[in-house]
Amino acid sequence: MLSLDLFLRLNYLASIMLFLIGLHTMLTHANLIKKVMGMNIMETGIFLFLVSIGYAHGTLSPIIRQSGPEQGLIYTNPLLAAIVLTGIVIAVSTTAYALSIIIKLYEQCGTLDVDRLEKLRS
Amino acid sequence: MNATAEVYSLLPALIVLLPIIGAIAGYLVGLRWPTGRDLLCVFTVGITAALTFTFYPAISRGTVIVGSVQILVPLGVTFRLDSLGFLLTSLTAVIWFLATLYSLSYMKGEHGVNRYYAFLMVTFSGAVGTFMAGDLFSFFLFFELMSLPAAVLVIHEETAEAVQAALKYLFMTVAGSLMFFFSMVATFEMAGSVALGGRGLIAEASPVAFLTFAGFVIALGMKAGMVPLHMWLPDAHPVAPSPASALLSGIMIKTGAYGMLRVMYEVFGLEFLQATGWNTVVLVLSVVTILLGSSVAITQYDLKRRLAYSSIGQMGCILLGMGLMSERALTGDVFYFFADAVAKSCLFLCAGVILKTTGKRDIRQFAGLGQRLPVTMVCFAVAALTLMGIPPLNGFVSKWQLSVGAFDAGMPGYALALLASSMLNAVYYLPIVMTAFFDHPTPVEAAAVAAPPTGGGRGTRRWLPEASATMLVPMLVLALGCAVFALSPGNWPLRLSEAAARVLFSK
Amino acid sequence: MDHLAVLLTVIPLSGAFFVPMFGREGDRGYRVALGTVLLTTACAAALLVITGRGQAISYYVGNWAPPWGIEIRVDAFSAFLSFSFSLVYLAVIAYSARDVSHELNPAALRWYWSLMLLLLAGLLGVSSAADLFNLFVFTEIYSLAACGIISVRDRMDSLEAALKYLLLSAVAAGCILLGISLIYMVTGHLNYAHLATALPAAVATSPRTVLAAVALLATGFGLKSALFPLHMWLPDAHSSALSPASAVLSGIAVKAGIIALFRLFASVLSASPAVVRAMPTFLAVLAVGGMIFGALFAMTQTDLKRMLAYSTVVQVGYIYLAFSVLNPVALTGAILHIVNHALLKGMLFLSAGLIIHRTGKRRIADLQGIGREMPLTMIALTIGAMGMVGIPLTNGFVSKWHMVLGSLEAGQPLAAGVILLSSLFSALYYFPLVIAGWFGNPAAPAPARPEAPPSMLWPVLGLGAVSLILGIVPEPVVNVLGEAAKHLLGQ
Amino acid sequence: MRHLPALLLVVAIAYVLALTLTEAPAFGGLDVPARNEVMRFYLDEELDQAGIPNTVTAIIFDYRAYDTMGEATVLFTAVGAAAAVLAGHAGKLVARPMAATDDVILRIVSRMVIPFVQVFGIYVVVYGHLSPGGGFAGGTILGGSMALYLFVFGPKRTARKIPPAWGEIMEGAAAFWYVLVGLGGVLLGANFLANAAAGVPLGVQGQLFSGGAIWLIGLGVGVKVAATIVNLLVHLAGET
Repeated sequence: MLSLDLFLRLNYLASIMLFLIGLHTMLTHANLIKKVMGMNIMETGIFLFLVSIGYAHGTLSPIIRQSGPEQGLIYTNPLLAAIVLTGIVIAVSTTAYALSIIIKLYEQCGTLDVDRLEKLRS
Repeated sequence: MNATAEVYSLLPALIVLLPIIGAIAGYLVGLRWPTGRDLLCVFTVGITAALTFTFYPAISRGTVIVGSVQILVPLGVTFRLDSLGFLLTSLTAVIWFLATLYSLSYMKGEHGVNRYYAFLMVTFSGAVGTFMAGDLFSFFLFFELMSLPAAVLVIHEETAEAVQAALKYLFMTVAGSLMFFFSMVATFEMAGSVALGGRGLIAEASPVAFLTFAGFVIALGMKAGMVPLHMWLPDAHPVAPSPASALLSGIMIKTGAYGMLRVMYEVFGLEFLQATGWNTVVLVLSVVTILLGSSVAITQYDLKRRLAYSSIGQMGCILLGMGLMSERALTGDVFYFFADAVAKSCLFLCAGVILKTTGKRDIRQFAGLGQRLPVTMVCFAVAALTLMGIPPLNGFVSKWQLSVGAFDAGMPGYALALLASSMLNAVYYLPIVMTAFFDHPTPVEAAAVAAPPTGGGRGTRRWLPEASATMLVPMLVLALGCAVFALSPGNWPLRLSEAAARVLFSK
Repeated sequence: MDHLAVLLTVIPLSGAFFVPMFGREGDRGYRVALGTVLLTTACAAALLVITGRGQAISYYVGNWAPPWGIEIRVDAFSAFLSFSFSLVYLAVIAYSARDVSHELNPAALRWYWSLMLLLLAGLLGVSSAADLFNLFVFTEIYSLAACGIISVRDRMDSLEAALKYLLLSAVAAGCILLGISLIYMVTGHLNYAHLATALPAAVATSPRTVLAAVALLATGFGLKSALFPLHMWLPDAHSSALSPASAVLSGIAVKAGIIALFRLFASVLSASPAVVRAMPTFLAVLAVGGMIFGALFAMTQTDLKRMLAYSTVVQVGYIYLAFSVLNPVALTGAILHIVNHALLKGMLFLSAGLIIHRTGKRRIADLQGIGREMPLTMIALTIGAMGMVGIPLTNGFVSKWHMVLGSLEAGQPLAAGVILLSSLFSALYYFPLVIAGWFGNPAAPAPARPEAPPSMLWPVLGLGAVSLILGIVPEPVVNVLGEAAKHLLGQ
Repeated sequence: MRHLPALLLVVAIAYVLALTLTEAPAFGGLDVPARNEVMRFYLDEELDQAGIPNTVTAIIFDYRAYDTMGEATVLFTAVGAAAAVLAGHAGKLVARPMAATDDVILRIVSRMVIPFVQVFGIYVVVYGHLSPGGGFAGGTILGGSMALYLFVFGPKRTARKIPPAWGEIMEGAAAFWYVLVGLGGVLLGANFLANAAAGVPLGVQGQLFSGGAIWLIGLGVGVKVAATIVNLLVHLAGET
């Protein structure tokens, strides 16, 4: 039963896997660049989840071809597309800022390794 | 069942406010003109003391003074002055006035005098406010206003020892105030009111009610130096300057006992405590306090430490008196507040003179002091005899009433504890007096007696240079206070104590 | 007048945009920032006057009614918080003018002003959001800006702390966004009011999803507000930032997560009984952990600012604990404590900044006798310490009174006991500092230094004065907050 | 040591989310709760209300324009924070400082390509309401063209073409443009960021100048995003 349910929700499963992989990468890898990559993977997982919620079988992208609903055309959920767009921009901003700190840290300390940074600090 | 008349007056608020204004003004004046500050302080405290006595006619008629100021958190400040409160307020004011007078010469040339006076006055405001508080909340406010600035008096010498003592004092005070806070809020939650002056706010015995009671006992017992919460006291009292020690030991620890009295009789109520038997907690702890405080005092050779432990022992007697739950015991108890405050402050002031003139703290070196400092040592002796309960001094009156009260209450065993207290007091006070008067003086002392320190006066008036008049007068007044009231026919403190006990029992 | 609701966030945003345009040279950035914060304070004050009478402003951005557009909701709760936050901000900005300019190079200084304003805009946006996704956007604005004002300081430990904070706050953002998408998946709504009506049905069909979403949201906002054990970023971040930045971060920024959770719980999640049962217990346990362990850590610190930072962990615990008893009186105390802590911790960090600015001393052990050199600073530090312990006549006492009374009223004496125990702990780490500062003997007699310049002192003392006034005459504020708390709990 | 707690945490979250999934609405269904009246309203009414065919753009720049303002602010914040971090950074320790390339083919081809890329970017910006695209996508393309210039001709020359101060001013100005458009709604007697409700003419559907304020906002966002990308890259490359 469980497996069948999960199979029907494969998209969700994949997105959650991505989320967890990203989270695990962020938490376990000592390399700062890898942490940032993990962060991006995590966020990608969430975006996949969001667009999966919005998708329905047999729908079109939400650019209205004809006026009115009676044409029988159905579209994906536009709200989620908008949310994902906003989310992506926020993710990009965070990444850019994180990378700039990393560059600066590398210049000052010559390492990208969290453990070595901890040691340098104390 | 007489209906007590109530008079609304904001004079109590003025009495509380005046010292604070005086403190600030004194601090500012003292930056430029120390003599002006001294005058201002004495004047302010004197005026305040005089103001408290204006209540006497009304109080002696059995009137209760009430007043309230709705400016403070979250219930407003209320005042309620009945005979018990009046007795302690006027006592506080007078002793404070004497101690301030005494400080004038004692603190001359010390560091931080400006700060000392400012905090002395703020503490004064807190102390009189505590005795005039009309509800638990105001009590708490003034209690804190007294306790926290008192830390500055404790730390005054700024030695490592003083800092340690002050920190200990502060932590215990804060812990105590948190317990009090909890109990106060719990009372408010259970009774919907924290007003004092009734027959009891809490009607039902419940675990929370017991927690509340325990919180009050811990918080107030801590202030009163009740064993096992006394450990801050022997450190804090001796390190302060002597006039401050006199106030700490003479007045401030009484606020704890006073709060306990109010809590037992007006928050929980007589019937409630008799029904639940929770007063046994207080009784048992007070007996332990008497025995332990007095016994440890014997082992101390630092004069001020011995006096501090003695305070613990005396507080045990006071706590015992209120736990007995009989009217006669309560009369004695209230009078005990008076007797102990007068005697103990006198003792500390004497200790201050000894310390100032001879630099001696160790009582084993007191031989010959009787000749060198005759007035001081006579005052010391009178006060010590009072605390031992020798008739016809104050201490005897109070101990007598307490013992009879113990029989009234059907608990004669506790009279034995009082007896033990008197005997132990004798054990640790008499040797001091004996050494001072009858031991052969050491060569140093003899020389000092023969040639009094310079600047004192002319060689003929041998005893006068032992201290200046502003130090001698307060001591003499207090020593007289120990004796006069018990002897005179119009013993108004005793009348007031009786009235207070009657009010607490008969309403 | 309803436009004020949106102007509350738009004014600081515009100020932030102005800085790179007009504030490029000299102290123009400072002037832009100060002017903006003054305007924001005025706006918040006006909102407080309007909402203080008990009516909330519901503002539809772009005239689109809620299920389709974004609603901004300013009630007494958010107006009061906005006003007090702007007030603290005013002091911090005024203080920054002298303290920051010599620490940063011109380019970083310019962006410092801009980031400070962005942080304020984000916080005000969070406190007035009534739409889940809008809440998320403003959360991100304030998080990024908060990291930004840590990292403007060109030092390795600041950079590392900022990066740690940034990555963890990205994890938090991930949790929040996932929680939002789960909620959207089962309800199809983002607006608070509509979510509240749709949620019971969603709980009936998919209870686990809702609970998981709530857990994710609580984790995310808990991480942002340093709820124990998610506080590990805070001590580094708050102690390594510039002092005025620490004041803002510790005093205000950590509260945004709490405010967001309060509002979410009050207007959305309380519609679901299962959540109402589970979430407060969960928060209470973590809060108690924070209060005890935070205090223990604070006691062992040797660095003044780290000690203050751990104290923030404790105070956040207070607020969550008082919130979790779900009683109007305790909630009043919690809201009041948000403000009190903002005032006090702001003042404490600024005083620490003054000491560091004048003497360069950061270690608690080096502060012996500092009160002799800098009496006014030490007075501020003392007021702050007393407020943290909750001595009567300070504002800390008022909030403690309400929190304890509320806990007892709700039949939770244990919560009251923990609050008091934690107050005692506060005394254990604040009082030695005060005593040493006034009465300690300095190791080396420092040359007599004058007190910091008045332009830096008055903001600190101003905050102290406001704290004391709030402690002595709390009635008006408590009345407003009491109504707000009842409203939040739907009573 | 950090592996085990992290793994435990991840497993815990995985468990919770897996439980959630078993009761989540099936993927791709037409009767899921999310496809409710809110979504239908957007799809049915948007063409009349906002007057543009691209529903996503309508939501971003009209229905939820306030979120998008926040989004632009996040970008602004990131640029500000990065600029502050990298202020005075000279690229000294980065292995090889970025410099102009000597490759002739690269230089000539970029010279030829960049104008076309920019024209395409502008197209995507201004036609964002009619076709897939919009301010964010178009702005990124515009920024990309300048990134190409930076990579090929080096930071020095880029700084001569676009002085860093300009980038920052543009950043602030474009973001403030958004606020101005929003305040326009207030001035016209409606709410902040109001479009048709404030009486902004929507124009003819399907035309370039249609959708009222949407078009104005889109333009501002395009400039904003382009400026952001240039600023970020210039700062990351190191100041000259």
